[in-house]
Amino acid sequence: MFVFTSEDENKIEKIIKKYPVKQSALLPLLTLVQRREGYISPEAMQAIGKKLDLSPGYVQSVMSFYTMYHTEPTGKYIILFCHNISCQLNGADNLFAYTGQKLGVSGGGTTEDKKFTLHKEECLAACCGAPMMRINDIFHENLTKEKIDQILDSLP
Amino acid sequence: MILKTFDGVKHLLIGLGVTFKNLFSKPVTFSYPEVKRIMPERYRGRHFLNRDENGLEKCIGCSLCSINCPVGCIHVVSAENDPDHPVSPGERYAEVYEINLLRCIYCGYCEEACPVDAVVLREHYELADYDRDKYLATKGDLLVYPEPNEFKVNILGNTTRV
Amino acid sequence: MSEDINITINDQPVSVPKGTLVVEAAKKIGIEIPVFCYHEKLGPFGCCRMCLVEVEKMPKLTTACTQTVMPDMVVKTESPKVIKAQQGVLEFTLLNHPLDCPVCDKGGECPLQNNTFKYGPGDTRMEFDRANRDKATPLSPVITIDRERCIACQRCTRYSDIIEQESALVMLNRGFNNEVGTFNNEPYDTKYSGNVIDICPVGALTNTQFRFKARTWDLDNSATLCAHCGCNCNMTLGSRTNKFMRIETRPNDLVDDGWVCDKARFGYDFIESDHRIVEATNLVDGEYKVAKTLEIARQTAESLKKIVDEYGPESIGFIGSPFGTNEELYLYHKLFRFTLGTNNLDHKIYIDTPGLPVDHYDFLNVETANLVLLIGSDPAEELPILDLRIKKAITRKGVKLAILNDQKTELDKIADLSLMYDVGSDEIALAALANSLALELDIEMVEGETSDESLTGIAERRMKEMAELVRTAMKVCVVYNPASLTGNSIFMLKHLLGVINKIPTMECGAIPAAPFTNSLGAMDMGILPDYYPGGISSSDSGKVDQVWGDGSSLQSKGLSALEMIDKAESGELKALLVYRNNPVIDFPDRKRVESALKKLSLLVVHDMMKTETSVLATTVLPSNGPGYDEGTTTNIGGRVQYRKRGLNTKNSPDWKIISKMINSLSEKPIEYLTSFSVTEELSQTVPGYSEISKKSIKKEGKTREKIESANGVVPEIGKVESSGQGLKLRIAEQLFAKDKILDASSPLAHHFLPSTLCLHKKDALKLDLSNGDQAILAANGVEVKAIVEVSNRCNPGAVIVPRVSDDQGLLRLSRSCSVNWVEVKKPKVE
Amino acid sequence: MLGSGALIVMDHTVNIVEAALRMSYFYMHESCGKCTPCREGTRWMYQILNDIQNGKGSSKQVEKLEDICDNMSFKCFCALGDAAVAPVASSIMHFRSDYDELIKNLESDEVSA
Repeated sequence: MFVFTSEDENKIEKIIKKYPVKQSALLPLLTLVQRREGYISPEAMQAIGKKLDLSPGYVQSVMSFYTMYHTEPTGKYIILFCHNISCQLNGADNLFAYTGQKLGVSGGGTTEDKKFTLHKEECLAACCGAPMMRINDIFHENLTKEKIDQILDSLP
Repeated sequence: MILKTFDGVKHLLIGLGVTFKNLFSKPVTFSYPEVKRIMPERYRGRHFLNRDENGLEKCIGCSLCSINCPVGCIHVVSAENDPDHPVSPGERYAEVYEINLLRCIYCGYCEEACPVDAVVLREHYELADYDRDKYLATKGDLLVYPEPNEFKVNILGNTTRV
Repeated sequence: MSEDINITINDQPVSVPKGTLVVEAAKKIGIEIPVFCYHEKLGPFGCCRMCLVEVEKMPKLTTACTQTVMPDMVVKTESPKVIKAQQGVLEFTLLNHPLDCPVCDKGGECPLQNNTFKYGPGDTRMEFDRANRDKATPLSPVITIDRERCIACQRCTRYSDIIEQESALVMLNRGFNNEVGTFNNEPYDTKYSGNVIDICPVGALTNTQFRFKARTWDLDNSATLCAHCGCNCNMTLGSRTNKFMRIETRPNDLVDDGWVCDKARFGYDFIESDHRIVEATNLVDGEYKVAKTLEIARQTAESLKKIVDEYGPESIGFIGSPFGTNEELYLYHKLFRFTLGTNNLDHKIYIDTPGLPVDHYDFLNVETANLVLLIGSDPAEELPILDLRIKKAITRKGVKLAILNDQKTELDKIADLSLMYDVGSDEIALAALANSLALELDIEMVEGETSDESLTGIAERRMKEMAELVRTAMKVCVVYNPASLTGNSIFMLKHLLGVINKIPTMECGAIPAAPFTNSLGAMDMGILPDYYPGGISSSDSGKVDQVWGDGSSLQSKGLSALEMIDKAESGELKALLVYRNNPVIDFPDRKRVESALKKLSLLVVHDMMKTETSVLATTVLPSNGPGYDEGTTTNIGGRVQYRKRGLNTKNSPDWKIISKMINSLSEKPIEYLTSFSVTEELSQTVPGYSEISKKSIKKEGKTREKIESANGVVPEIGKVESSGQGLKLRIAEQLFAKDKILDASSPLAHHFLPSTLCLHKKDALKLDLSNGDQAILAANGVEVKAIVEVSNRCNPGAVIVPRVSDDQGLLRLSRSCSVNWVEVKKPKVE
Repeated sequence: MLGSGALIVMDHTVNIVEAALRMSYFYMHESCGKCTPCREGTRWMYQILNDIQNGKGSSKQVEKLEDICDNMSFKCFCALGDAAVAPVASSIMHFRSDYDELIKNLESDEVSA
């Protein structure tokens, strides 16, 4: 069962106030849940829908449009790996394969210890530092195999 | 007078010439029913329904034959296939398929309209019977083909044996 | 305002109002622009790109379905550029569309097929395998979705969002992977879900019942009417070889706006039910003997006559039905009033009178009014298509909505003001509203205390808000349900209507929204103890004689349906003819009704389905019923429409049976040739129906003239029943209830609810009941089991019980049509 | 050749078909799926480019690609469809030789096989 905590409620109130129409607060609320839970469960969608007078179907429709929202439980660190043209030309495909191999989730997915979730992403708007990846909210640019090792090993 | 007689005989012989010529040639008639005529491949005789290589009925009950029939002699009632025991490939099959052979004009439009080559008109031409009811060919009658069912209808409507 | 704009389409000039879409303007002059995603009821969207047209001075091609007309616009729909674009777009649309046409149920009536034929490229250039998606999967028990065939036009999802306003059907995922779906793959089972089948331009959404049963071109389509609720939506009944196949919408903007509810679309299984009465039977020595229908009709008429001769005309009665057609009810009126000479006719258990003191509004007025005032009505459960119309008016036409009801309804969500009075206090609540309006108008007020909150549960301040809303509205459409009002409240309501009408510069009209097919028609046809057809009071003998000829007016005062049951119990009523009604279930106090009916020496039941009443009958006559019958019905908006026959039957039509009864007793028999001969006669004799004829009702029907209300006196507030044991009982209508029409095998059976009772939180606390508990409703020595729902659906002191099934036997709990008290208790622990 | 908001400079070692393929994958992924030309067209372009890149293409396919580009451009709801056309159309216009090379390889393969 999904419930908003009282802290959430305060935040939600603030978010809803920002917009002239309640419906507009949908994406911020989804983000809120995504950050807290790591993914958005159907129960959470229902709860959000109730808050904003939207049907749960509508919430799911919006959510499924964006790749950044996850429907399955994710690990502690979500690694988004850019593989668009700039990164690809700079060897992102190899690095992605390497990372996948290293974490034991080749092709993407969540590791068994629920520490990492690896995902390919289309363009994270950092072509200047290609190849790059994003771990939770931090960009890591100009990646090499050594740098990836170093970053992943340094994570608690 | 003699000249006239010769003229008469000459013309008689000319006339009989055709008779003599045909007296020794192969006859065009057949002594039916002992001997049966082999009909051309594109002959449009009695209808049959085909089966596919898996033994399923080819007919999918689309009713296109019945809507294209200029005399309206085909009646199709379709139903949904049971996926575990399909009658035909795909989602639907003909539960009832009847052709009124008395009303049929053997135009072959049904054959041409069929999107899955299920209904075909074959060279069977012996359609006489004493009972009118027997001319209502049901699915059971149409699915029985006396020879192996291996033929194809090409885009021109020609039936060829494979 | 209605400024016209001149534009040119394909060198043809056309003048259309400002704001018209190019595609509509082209339609006006017969130029077809192909569309997929555009639907006139759903508004512009522009996603399928099929309607691209060339507009001069515009750099790119533009979509005709989103482009409104501009002055001096020059549009080309057949230029080489447009043709290339149409072919290109169709190629894209067909790229991953499977070649299912021979098996697809849409084949033959498919816009994609038609457009491909007309505008498509000749050949495919797709060299890859078509995308594979889910083939036929159930979207709900009645709708099947084939996602491979979907072209993502979003008509269905927009329908769910805009028309139905549930947003139950949505577009999931994005890009190439987008698909129509529901939240968490739950079934899509709203009340109006079936309409997506009709608007789908491909065969993606199909009717599960109709799947693969027949090809569309093989169907015999009959333009008929729905016979479920009082909306009388237009629909097409498709049959093949006299077997029922499917129901489709037949758009009529004046009635249904192009939609029908699921009960209309999927609730017609009863047509071929095993429970139908197909032959006339007579009880002879304890056994039912089958005989010819018309012969039994003659015998019945003679037996009725014999009883009249022996015991007088007061000893027979007729209980009609709000489900019969006008012709049938008219003939029954003639049989009982003129041939047998009794005024004992009725068709209902509540109190209602024909005629309104204000205009009789049609469905369109709901949209054009400024305020819709709903009184005691729950359109979502009672009149679904009116519900859609109100939703449309409120959300898209800027109409305000005020609700005065004794229970919460779905429309409360979008209402501007919604007041809930205590169950049973409707008369005072109506008087309170009338008085607060009358206060400033110098009109006679209803006497008695009305403003006290303890009487109605509505604070005076709130009632004043409502009065203010009404006063300032300029145009009010009152929608009221006479069947939900208790006692004599209907007179108070008509008084209220009169008061609203007296407000200066006020336009006011009303829709008497009883939830039965033809209750307006039944009243207009005089199936009332105190009114002749056309709202002529039976006490007004002068007028009766004027219309029906001298000597037509009867001396006796008629009995209402409930009084007839009383008299039958006391033995004064000897014979009763019940026409398509089921008093055993639908009248209060089943035990008493049953014992009363058993005492009758003659009980004739003329019905289409076997009922609990037909079991008790001494004579059973078959009625054809919807699908097989033909005749006119009058919907709640006063629109008379023709219900065409959809299927053939060997049985005699009802009008023939009734006219046989009349003819076998009268000296001057009138032989009717068709049902229209009856229509012709009633148009001459029934006031208000003078313009109804075969021709005038042909396409869209015709509104019958207004029938004046007879009563003009200010009513008094009746005695308030304040004492009683337990809680006040309010029986709420349920659209999908398990009854004779929708039985357990119906495709809509998944909608059936368990027996539930809705309590206010306070009462639940007092009774120590909580959500989901089992409880027992007890009254009259009868107990009904139900599951508790603490929902605050009504004010404290009452319990709302939805009528979910005939087996539930809810009316056994009540004694009359006014306030009934029930005890709610916990089941005994065994 | 303009991509997604950045100026990308590629040297001659980059196979322009591969780059176009990658770009069209991006557009296929980013298409919202609302309008038909974009939803279907981006995927079709990707499929064809994939064929060409994997040596299964023919010069007919390049012409088809040009025609698809023409059918898509300025017919979509938003500018994503037009943008999706740009890399493919301009790559064919300016680097036709790269396409021909991949196709020639195939044709010579066929001959040798």
